[in-house]
Amino acid sequence: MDTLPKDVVLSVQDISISYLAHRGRTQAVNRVSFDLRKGETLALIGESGCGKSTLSLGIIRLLPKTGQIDQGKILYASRGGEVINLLDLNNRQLRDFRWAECAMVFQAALNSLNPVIRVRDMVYDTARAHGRTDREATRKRMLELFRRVRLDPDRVFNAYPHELSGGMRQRVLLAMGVLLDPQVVILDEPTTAVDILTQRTILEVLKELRESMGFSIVFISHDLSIAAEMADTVATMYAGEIVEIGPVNEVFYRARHAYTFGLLEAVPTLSSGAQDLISIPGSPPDLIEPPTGCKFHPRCPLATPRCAREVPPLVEEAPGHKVACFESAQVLAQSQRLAESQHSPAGL
Amino acid sequence: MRKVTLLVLVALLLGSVAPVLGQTGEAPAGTFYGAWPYFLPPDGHLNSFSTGGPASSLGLYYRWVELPMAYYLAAEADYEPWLAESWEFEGEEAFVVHLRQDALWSDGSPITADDLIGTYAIGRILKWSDFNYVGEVEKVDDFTVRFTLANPSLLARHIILRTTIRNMTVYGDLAQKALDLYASGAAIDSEAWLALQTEIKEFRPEQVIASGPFIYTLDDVGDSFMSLHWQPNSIFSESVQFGTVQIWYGETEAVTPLVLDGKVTYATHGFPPATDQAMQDAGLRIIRGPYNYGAAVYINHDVYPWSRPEVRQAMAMVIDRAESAFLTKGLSALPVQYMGGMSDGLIQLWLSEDEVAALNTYAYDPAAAEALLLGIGFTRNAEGKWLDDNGDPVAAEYTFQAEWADYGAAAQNAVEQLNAFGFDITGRAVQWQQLDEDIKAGNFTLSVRSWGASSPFPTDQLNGPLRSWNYTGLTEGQTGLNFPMEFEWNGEQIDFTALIAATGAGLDREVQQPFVAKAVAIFNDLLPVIPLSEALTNNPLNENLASGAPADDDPIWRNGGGSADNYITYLALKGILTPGPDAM
Amino acid sequence: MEARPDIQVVDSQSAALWKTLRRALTGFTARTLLQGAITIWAVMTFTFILIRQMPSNPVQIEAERIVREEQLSYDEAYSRAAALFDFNPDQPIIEQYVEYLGRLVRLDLGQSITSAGTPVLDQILQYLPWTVFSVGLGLLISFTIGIFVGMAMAYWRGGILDNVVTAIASILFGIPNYIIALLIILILGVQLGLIDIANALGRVDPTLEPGFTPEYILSILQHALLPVFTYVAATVGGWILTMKSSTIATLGEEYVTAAHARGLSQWRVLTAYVGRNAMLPLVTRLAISIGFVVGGSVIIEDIYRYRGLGKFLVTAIVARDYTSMQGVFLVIAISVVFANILADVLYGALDPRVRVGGKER
Amino acid sequence: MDLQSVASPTGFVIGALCGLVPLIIGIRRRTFGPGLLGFLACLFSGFACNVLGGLPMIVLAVAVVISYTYTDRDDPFLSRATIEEVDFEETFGAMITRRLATLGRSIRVGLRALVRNKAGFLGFLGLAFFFMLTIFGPMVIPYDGEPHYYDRRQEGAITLFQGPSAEFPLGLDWQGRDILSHIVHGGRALIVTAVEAGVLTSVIAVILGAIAALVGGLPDRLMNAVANFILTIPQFPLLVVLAGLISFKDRFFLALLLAVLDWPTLMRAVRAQVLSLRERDYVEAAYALDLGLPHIVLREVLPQMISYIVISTIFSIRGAMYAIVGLVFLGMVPFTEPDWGVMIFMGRSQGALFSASAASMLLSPVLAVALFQLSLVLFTRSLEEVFNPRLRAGL
Repeated sequence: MDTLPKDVVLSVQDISISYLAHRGRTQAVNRVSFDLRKGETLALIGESGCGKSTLSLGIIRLLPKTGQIDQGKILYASRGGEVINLLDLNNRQLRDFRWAECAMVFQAALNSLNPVIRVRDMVYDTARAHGRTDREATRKRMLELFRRVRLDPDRVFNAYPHELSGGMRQRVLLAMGVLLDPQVVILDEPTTAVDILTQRTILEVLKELRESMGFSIVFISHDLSIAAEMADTVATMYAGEIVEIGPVNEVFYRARHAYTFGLLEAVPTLSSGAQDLISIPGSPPDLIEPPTGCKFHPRCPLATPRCAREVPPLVEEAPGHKVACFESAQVLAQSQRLAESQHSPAGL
Repeated sequence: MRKVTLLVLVALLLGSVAPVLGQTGEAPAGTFYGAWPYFLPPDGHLNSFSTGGPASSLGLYYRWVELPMAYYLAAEADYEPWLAESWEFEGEEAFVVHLRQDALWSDGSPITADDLIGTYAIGRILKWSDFNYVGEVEKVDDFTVRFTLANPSLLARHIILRTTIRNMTVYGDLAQKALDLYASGAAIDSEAWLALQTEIKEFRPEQVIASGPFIYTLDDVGDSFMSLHWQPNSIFSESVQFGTVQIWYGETEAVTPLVLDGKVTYATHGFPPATDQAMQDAGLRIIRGPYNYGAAVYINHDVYPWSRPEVRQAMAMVIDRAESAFLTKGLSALPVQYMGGMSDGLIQLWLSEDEVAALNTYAYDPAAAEALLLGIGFTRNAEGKWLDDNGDPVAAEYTFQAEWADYGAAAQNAVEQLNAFGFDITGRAVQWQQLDEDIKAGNFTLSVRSWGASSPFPTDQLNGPLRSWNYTGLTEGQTGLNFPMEFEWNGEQIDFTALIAATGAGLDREVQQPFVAKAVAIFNDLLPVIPLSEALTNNPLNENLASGAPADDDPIWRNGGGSADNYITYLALKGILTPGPDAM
Repeated sequence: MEARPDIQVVDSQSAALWKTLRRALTGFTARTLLQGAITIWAVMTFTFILIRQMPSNPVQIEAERIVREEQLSYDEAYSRAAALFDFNPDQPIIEQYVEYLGRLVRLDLGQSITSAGTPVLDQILQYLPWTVFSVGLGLLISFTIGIFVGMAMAYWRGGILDNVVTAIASILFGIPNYIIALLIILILGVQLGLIDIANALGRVDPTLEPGFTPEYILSILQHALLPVFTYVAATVGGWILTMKSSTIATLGEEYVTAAHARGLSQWRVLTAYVGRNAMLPLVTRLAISIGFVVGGSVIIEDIYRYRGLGKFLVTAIVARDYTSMQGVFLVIAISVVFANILADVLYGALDPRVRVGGKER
Repeated sequence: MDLQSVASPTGFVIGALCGLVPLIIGIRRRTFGPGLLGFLACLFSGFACNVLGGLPMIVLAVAVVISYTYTDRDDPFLSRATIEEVDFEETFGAMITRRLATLGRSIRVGLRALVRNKAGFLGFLGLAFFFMLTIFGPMVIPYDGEPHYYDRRQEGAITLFQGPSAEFPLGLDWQGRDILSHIVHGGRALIVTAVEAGVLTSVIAVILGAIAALVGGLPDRLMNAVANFILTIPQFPLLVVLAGLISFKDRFFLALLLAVLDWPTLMRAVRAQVLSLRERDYVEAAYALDLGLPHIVLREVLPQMISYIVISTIFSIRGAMYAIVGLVFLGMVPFTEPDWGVMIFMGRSQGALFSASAASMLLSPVLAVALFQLSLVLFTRSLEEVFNPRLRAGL
């Protein structure tokens, strides 16, 4: 029987996920581990295609048919204190687990709502799938949640998805995500397709919900400013691997991985004009035949021959701050310089 | 006069007793299974004067319900009296029919002169073509009717005798109105005339009163089959051996499986050769009787070089008619032998041996055809294709009826054979109604349609293509074949229209014969159309369902398979055909 | 009430469907109906002219028949046929048209030309119900099978079911229906003797009294078996393959994954999330097919001697019976137009985004 | 367009000449394998379709050959240069090369997708078979158009029909001609016209449907009215009347006519689907960016509906095939043999189905049509893989 530290609700241990592609296996997630504590918000950041979404789909075991979890464990501590390995669940148990224990809010808000049925039917569907057949109770709870995410409850409840604006849909999804009072909510880019004001509203209601309900969040984003605002812990993913993980301030002010630093450099701030922005050149690597050594080395400005040869291990360089980079000292120096030049690196 | 009254009285008496008598007669066991696309109510009804009524709906089985006055035996070129007892011409002015006095309707009443007169009275309103020949129709006595002849000919006799008589209990009111209207001298297209016409057409009798041995009601008309039931009072009630006639509904494709499955005694759907083969393989006997017509190459005589007789003669020699006939209908088509515009059988009947021997039979002979064409200045080009004397290619489009498998086949084969000879012919299928219009309008070069006619009269046969498809028989502006009907032939000016008319004029065959011989000789030489084959019926007869059909060489089969004078009608009503082992 | 939540759900859902339907219907302005009426009128007029442009005319056709069957010469046959029909080929077409319109506004379709005295309406009423019953039933069965099998194939894409059914469906759909019908009769009926083709065909056992008796209804169903089966066999391949291709697109949708993430049962996802969305493009196709149900399936009706409107129409076309043809075409036009309106309503009911009278860009 | 061309010796020479281009390029770039394959492809397609096959194949083959060795040195994503240093000005030649290489890569990806899906590959083989049958078949099996009246008549038979035998694998038709030779020689015109009709139908339907849905308003109403009108007019009388008025020399116009009569069904489906899709984020985004109708249709809407449209196209092709059979017999096109359509119609009117020895004449072309359709349907599996990346990744 697996055990978990008392406050850890979800523990991903050494997970690898691959897709069966035409040319061979795509290693989408490679030996990733992290712990999520109760009430904690973990932000997974990285470019598109780095494996963030795959990882989250893997957690709720919703990978496409061609995808498979090659190794590792995903341990989950239920409210009763029982620890279960999600990879051992059968279909029936999985269905019960999803949403009731771990909900996921998908990226494209409209597209994750069935366009032809009303919001309330989706709500009832969800409730009924988890044995909550009392429609009135479900309705009351949902209306309450809608109110909390600042939606006009009755209107939204009876609306079709297309009758709602992008921000409203996103909040509907949020509210639905916590309908069954899950311990973990996975948010996949919750604020991508909405305007800046809506984004704010969403973040605010999210914070409120988190405070009042106390769930843990896995927050997937490529938007560092939002991650900085929401997260307790930040993990940077590159090419299917977590290359740096640590407390939010530690990572943002004292980044130790060249890739994280590259991402930070690319963040527009009010003080820096667009012309100062520096992008990371090149594109994410081919995951079927990844580069040798550190997978980032072809794009890394600090790369040394060693980087191309050896795979840097993930080591804890500061309390709770692990990084996989041979040149972490150099990066740290640069990022401190950057932090000084910008009073608040993630500041908006 | 008293004698007549007495007779009527006796007849009426008999009539009133007859139903009682009739009921003692037992319906024979056994069922005859026919097949025909009859009309279903409401299109189908019991008014035999109107389309959808028995006359148009029952096909050949109509004459099993309402009998004609006589039946024409083709082999003997003579009539067998049915409802009529005898008939004679009164000079050239009139034709007198004496009805049988013992014939009864199914309700037991006698069939009298009033019925015949009423039938013709209504027919006059409906503009029956009989009145092309007939003037007045008068009652001589209760069983004798006198037809004055507007246009005396043997054809008039043929038409009158084969008319079916309708019952005046059913149609009496209409007949009376018709007689009154005619007596009033109303013009033929007057309001009153048209109104009565409409009334007649829209009349829906509640019952059929039959003179034939079978009768039916609308309840007997189902969607997959209808039934005729035996009735005891007909002159054929005793002889006929079938108690029921069950007619399957359906066109060829729907009926074929039933035939193959042995569910049909006799069918008349004009089956294609492959089906013919399958029916033979299934052990059915195929009856091949003449139609007196068949496929012919139609030619637009306005188009050069087809207007030249030599070209047509050459065509006649390069189309192998044996091959053409076989491909057209298998064994149900015979190659035309004499090429005289009349059925070969009729030519033998009408022409002397010498006259027959003088006809050109256009045996298959490409070499002779080549010589003929070279003789009029035609040449072959390097590829062997023919050029006419102007140097133009001998090319044409050959249109044929898309829906008619046999004529389509005849045309396609003709195209193949003509091209093999070195003409340049393209086939084009056309919907048959469209093709009719095209031919009438002269909007074609080569096409296929019938020579001859189903009628046993030389006039009708010679006229077959020429009256329906040539400018003389068409409305204004239509040229049709545009075969000139007045021309010089052998140094003699010929009016072909008049010549053909003369073949049927008068009542004396001996007078007509020389005209027939001459017309045939002219047709044979000029070939207004090129006959290819003569069609035969290929009607399956299932001998498990009906026995007693005579051997293939029996003269009755010469009667052909049309609805009138059908051989099966004769065999069944006379009791020659009896239910087979499977029909009981 | 709490013990039977499923029923309640179904009830409320059907009520909801009804409500959306009603709302969609009220979205119909007079404009839609007017448009329909104009289409029907335009088609009617066009058809009126069109069928009179077809080569030949009723009298000529009947004359041909008389020549063939009665051994009369063509002119004799022609004059006989001319007197039999209430039809004057020389009447100007505009006059005929005005007369026809005049009768039509009194809902009088006129009388058949070739069967004088028979109202066209009677003819249509005789044949229409049988066609609507048999072809409609066939369409319904075919569509239903198509939806479910197509969905299953998409779901287990590449599996045995998919491959086998694809092969069967493609080949069946590639063979014209008359060949299927004839092969059934020839093989099952004539060769193997499994079907009594003498009595199994037609619309109903003619010896039974019409009425709502169990025997009569049973006989109707028995006799409809072959045509309906053939109709299904000839069309189901189309529905299966279209549904499959439509489902494939839907299966990749985010909301399907999202529904799984919410822990919904497979069945619920397949029906309410995948099926309902995948069906959308098929609904238009279905509605158009419904419009053509009244036109019948000519060849199947012919071969099975199942006399319906399709067979009747062909008979009328062959005989050039203008009024009967016109009547049937009018019925078809009306049903097609209504089926199209129905398609819009149905689509609106199934897909709230396209509701009639909904938001326009 | 001369689509009646058959494999010919001239074509062989043309093909060989065309093939030299990729071969030489291949040798110069030291990609011998692809070069040789390119040569063979050009040879084959030139042989099959003369210049029409040879020239396009040069382009395709060269593209593939180039794509093997081409590396885009100016690719900003692969070079370490900053944006200022990247040279966006390229010579015309370089641009052509780059484009060709891109094309070549997509061809290779497509070909791989083609082979990967077993069912799809089977469909491809089926189509290739029909291609070979109609293009090269005539070189192997001569047309048997002469009626062989006496020599092929069987004892006691009343038709010239014969069932399959060793000498005539598919038997003889009603004129005693070899059915196999008619199948080989008679498919091309029907297939080409039907495919043209099917594709035209879909093109018209997609364009009009998308315009109706995206533009809305008057065009929408107008197009719906026209669609309703076409759906509602009785087609048989229409065609009968048209056949009396027009006859086609060029079968392309026949295809066009069929397409004009056939588009409304698919158009309505496309319209409805686009009405739904236009609410999608990406379509809205495309709207917001004012990317224009063609872009929205081609890039956003079409991929979403592609498999539905492809299957509809296939059904249109099938429908067109049987419609042509009917139209040949309305006299709209000259009655030319050999032709599958003529075989089907003659087979039916000759009652071929009722006789075992004759059935082959009707069933052979019908099965050919059915198998052609099956090949198309199976082939769509591969197309789906090419066009629908989501499917490639699985569910």
